[in-house]
Amino acid sequence: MSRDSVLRIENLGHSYGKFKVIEDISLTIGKGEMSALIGPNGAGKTTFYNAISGKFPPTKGKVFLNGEDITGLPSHRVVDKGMCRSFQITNIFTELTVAENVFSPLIIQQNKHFKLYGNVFNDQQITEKAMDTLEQVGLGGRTDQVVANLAYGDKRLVEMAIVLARDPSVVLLDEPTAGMNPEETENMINLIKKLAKNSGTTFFITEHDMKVVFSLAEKIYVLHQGHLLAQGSPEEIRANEQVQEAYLGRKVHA
Amino acid sequence: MKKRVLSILITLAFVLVSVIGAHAASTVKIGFTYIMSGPFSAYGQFAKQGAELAIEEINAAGGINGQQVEGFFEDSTGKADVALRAIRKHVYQNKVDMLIGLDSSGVAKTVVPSIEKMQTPLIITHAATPDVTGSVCNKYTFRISLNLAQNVKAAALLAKETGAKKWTTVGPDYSFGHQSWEYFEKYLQELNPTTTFLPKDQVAFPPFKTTDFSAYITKVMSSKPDGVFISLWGGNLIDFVRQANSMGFFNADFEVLFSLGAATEVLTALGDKMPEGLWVGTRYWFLANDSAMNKHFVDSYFKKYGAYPSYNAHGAYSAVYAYKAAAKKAKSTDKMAIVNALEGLKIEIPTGTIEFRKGDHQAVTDAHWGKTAAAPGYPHRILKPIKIFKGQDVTPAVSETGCSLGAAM
Amino acid sequence: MMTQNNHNLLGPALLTILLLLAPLVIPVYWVMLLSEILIMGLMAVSLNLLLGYTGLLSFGQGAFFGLGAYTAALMLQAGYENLFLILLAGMLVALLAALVVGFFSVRLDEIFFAMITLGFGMMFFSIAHNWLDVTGGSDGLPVFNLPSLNLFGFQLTFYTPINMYYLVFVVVLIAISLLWLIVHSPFGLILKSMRENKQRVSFIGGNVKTLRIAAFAISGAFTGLAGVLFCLFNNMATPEFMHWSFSSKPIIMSIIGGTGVFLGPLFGAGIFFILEQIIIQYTENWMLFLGIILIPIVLFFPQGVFGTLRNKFFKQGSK
Amino acid sequence: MEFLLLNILNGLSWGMLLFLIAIGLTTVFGVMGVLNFAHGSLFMLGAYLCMQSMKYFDSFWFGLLVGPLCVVVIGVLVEKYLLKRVYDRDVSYQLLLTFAILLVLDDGVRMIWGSGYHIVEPPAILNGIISIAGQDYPVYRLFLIIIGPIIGGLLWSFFHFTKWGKIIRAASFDNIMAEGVGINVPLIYTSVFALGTWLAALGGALAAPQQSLIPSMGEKIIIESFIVVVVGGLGSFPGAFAGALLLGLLESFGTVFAGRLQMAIPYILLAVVLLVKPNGLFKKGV
Repeated sequence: MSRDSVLRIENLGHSYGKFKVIEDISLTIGKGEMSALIGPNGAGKTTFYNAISGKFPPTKGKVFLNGEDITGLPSHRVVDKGMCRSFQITNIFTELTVAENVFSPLIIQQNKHFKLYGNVFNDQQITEKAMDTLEQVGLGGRTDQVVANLAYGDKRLVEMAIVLARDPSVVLLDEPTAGMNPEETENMINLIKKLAKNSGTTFFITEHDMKVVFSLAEKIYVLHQGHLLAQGSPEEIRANEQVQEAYLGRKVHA
Repeated sequence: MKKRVLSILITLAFVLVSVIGAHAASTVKIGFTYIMSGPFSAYGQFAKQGAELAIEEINAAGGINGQQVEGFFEDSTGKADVALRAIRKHVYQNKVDMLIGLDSSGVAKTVVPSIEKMQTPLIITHAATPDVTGSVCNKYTFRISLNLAQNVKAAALLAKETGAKKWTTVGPDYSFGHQSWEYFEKYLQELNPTTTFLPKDQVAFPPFKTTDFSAYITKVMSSKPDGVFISLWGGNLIDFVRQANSMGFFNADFEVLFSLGAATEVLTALGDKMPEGLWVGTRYWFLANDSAMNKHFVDSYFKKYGAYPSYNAHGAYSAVYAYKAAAKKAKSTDKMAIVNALEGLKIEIPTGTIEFRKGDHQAVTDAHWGKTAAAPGYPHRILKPIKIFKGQDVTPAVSETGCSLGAAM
Repeated sequence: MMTQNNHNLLGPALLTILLLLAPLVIPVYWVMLLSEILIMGLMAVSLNLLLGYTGLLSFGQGAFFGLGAYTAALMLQAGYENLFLILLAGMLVALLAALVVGFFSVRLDEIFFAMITLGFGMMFFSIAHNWLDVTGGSDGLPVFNLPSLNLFGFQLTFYTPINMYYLVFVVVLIAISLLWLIVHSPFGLILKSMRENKQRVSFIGGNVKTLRIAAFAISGAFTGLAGVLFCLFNNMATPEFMHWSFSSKPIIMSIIGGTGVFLGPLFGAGIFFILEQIIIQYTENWMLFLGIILIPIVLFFPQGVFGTLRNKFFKQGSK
Repeated sequence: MEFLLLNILNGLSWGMLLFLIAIGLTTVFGVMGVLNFAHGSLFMLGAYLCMQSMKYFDSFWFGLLVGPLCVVVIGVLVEKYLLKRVYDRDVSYQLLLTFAILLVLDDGVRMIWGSGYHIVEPPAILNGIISIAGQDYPVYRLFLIIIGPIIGGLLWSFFHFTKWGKIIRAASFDNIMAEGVGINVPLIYTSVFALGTWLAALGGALAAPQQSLIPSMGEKIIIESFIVVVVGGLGSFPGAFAGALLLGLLESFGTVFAGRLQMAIPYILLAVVLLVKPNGLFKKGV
């Protein structure tokens, strides 16, 4: 096991009653790595994400983050340990402004969420950090806008900012480009690339758009009917016959 | 010059006229606080009718001390805080000289301290809790209606006569029901030490909002008592009587006493569904006495409203007359003078002659009980025979009430 | 650059001055009514910390209001006459009860939360209604003495309506200012975030349960404070204060005034009382007319009367 | 033993009445997502209009038939002109609107019929007494115990075997999808509300021979049926049945065993169920 692994998952499984959604998944993600999880609809990607990010505890297996066992911790504790995620359906604070959206994680990070006085806008530590984060995702100029009024792509950027605000060591992105137009998708890809390069953050994404996956990921995991079917570099995956059969089909060659 | 004198004269005349006019137009104001809306608004309506009749009569007869009477009616909704707001409106906005009203015991008990602060006399006409002329009594608060202790004392006297040995109760699950039972136990035990009472967990206290009494009826019947003392009232009583009737409750081998069974709103609603031959009590019964005053009251009430007066109508009607008598005695409508005049005042009201005791401000008044009976010409049951318990026989001694009015003075 | 929403303090300052001077010009009865509006307004603003800011509809606030009132009544009965002690004790008792109720309730949402808080509230009601020896049972507790305040050697009492009004005014002013601070604090922002998306709060590291319990407890404590004032103002504590129908009052007031504006519920309380007074003037069927007026308020003022009007006149074009 | 039996019967007859009110409430919630505070007032109107229509033909059965139908007309108007506008609003607005409707209906009835008590006689055939285990028991209560499951069964069949019933069930699960496949959702909402109204009013008409009529008679039953609906699981048909029977029996036996706690029984049941099963005993699904 490489010493600088950030996320290590051992024999993870989750079942509802007798129905096993995911089973026996083991993988190790190294620090700063950009990896992707792919698989057809119903392969168990979202369940996998939910089980490791604390939405519900997995019924089997272990999750280690930076060497620490985080199995079954509730989501807010997982975040405290350094893993933050986005959702397939944009998950932000709709009626608040862009700035306020990013304040929330920062308040919690600085343990000020039970502070009953003082205005966040006067808190230099928080405002500066928020500004930085927003600049990073390219929303620096729109801090005062209410998020509900933003375009779809920008809303996803807000979620990205929320996820990044707490400097997580691992970022899970669930279909970051879902529902985006080509231009927005392009921007998102570039953004993720840039962030990975600048911050050294570990990204672990799921994506149905193969173009995105192959243009981003250094390592790809293929989930099929709840099992890990294959893993490897994009080239290896492309060449893997099992994967082609099960899932990729002609798409890759197209 | 002349013009100026004239104008001064005219101005003076105006001032004079307006002063006299204002004086002539000034009225005696009475503030009534009753439940005028919601589930129990019927009680407020009765009281209002009684009060308006009295005011009309008094005004036609020249008013109080020569002044016309003006009545203000506010809604208590049966809630203590709202009732207090209504009373404040009377005192501070309507600037009344006198307060009359209050249906609910809880309301009466909790607003009484404020009455003292507002220094305005109040005659309670319905609320029955012994406490307002007992533990929380004060100088400004009087009660003209029969209170719980008086009513229950009469019930105990009656219960003794029946000879029933083992008693239980059905009462609403709030202070009134529980207090009724406690007083009943106490008084009957004194009158007949061999009587037994079912323990607290075996008697029936249905919550106030109960509409289905079958479980309680079953409970009481299966406890096989010799006598049942029932303090339910209003809609609870109506539902209970009908359901009990259909479950054979009244055919069972025990005595039944309804402490508030002879209320006209209950008898009217039940009509011939009220079984005959049950003992029912009331604070006022319109056929209970033949005095000219009662006849006049019942006739003019019936003429005006097409119904027989209920105890609440009687209470409000009598309270207005009591106020008139006090004002006459005091030769003033000054609030303090009225309070002093009311103390010890003896006056005839339709139900008989009463006296506001000095010691606790409770009216010493007769208690009426009777057996339900069908009677031609009446759409509902009437009482036959009627049993009248004299006020001095049923009113507890001041020393028993817990009122320290005399001592504080 | 980031700018905070401009908190225009001109309006509140003006309102404070008006309230301060009001007793000089309006009749005594209206001064008393104003006291009541302020007390119920405090209850509504406290409730709105949950309803408007945290997104929780509590149907059990009456319990905390009643606990405040009973605490005050019982302390006065026992001879404690220190005003601060009574105010603080009432708040504390309500706070503790709210912590317990909150602990069990906050994991539920929406109508389930409303129902479980209603259930807990009614349990308190049942206790108050039946525990004759302590609470006076259904009759409630009458209060005979009021606490006094020793202010630089002056013994200040609150037996006159005007003195009582200023007591209420000062306490409510302080309480509402504190609530204003809380609403605009980091904690307040987290509350709003939870209202918007509690899942997201949990996925940025916020413990939704403890945060909600804290909000519930704070709201309960201030509701308890309002209860203490109500007890002093009316010289009574009765089980009615704990009934669900009493709990529904601040909800109605908040919605009338507007849950999205900090002072909306306070205005809602004012509108509610004044409306009631006006209707009662003309008819005994005030319930009917109250209903008839409430219907268009719900239908045509989606942000409440105060909120909608404010948005119409002051915030045009912000969206 | 007989005592046990009588308490069970008492619990069942009260439970069945609760059940009728609760299924209307839960169906309306299941399909439209609206918790109707005025449901108790529709119950009350059912009782009053039953009484009123009985005056014309002097037959309880006529009142039972016509009274609730008159209430349905009012219900449809309420849905079409008022409720419709708050479907996508927050639950607190729905509660306030239906509360306002409650005020109007309750006070309106008080203006028309007065604030006094009224009673309705059961039909002669049900007015008797029957001997059960040596105790007299009113026939009308047994009638209530029987009529509950019959109506419940009919509704169940309606939802499961008729086209309309199936459409309504589809709409209750996903109204957007229902709209997508060409179902007239507004029409469904109106008819579901009419059905709910009819059930409430029928409950009122059935209760009329049992309890005195006053304008506020819906207030107790609305809170208890809220509790039944939440305990059973919002929108759940079997849940409403189970919840109503559970509450009915608990209240019946509570009079014997709970002492002064009896007043709190419904609320304790509510809290306990919500703590153990936050979504109620049964899953949604009419």
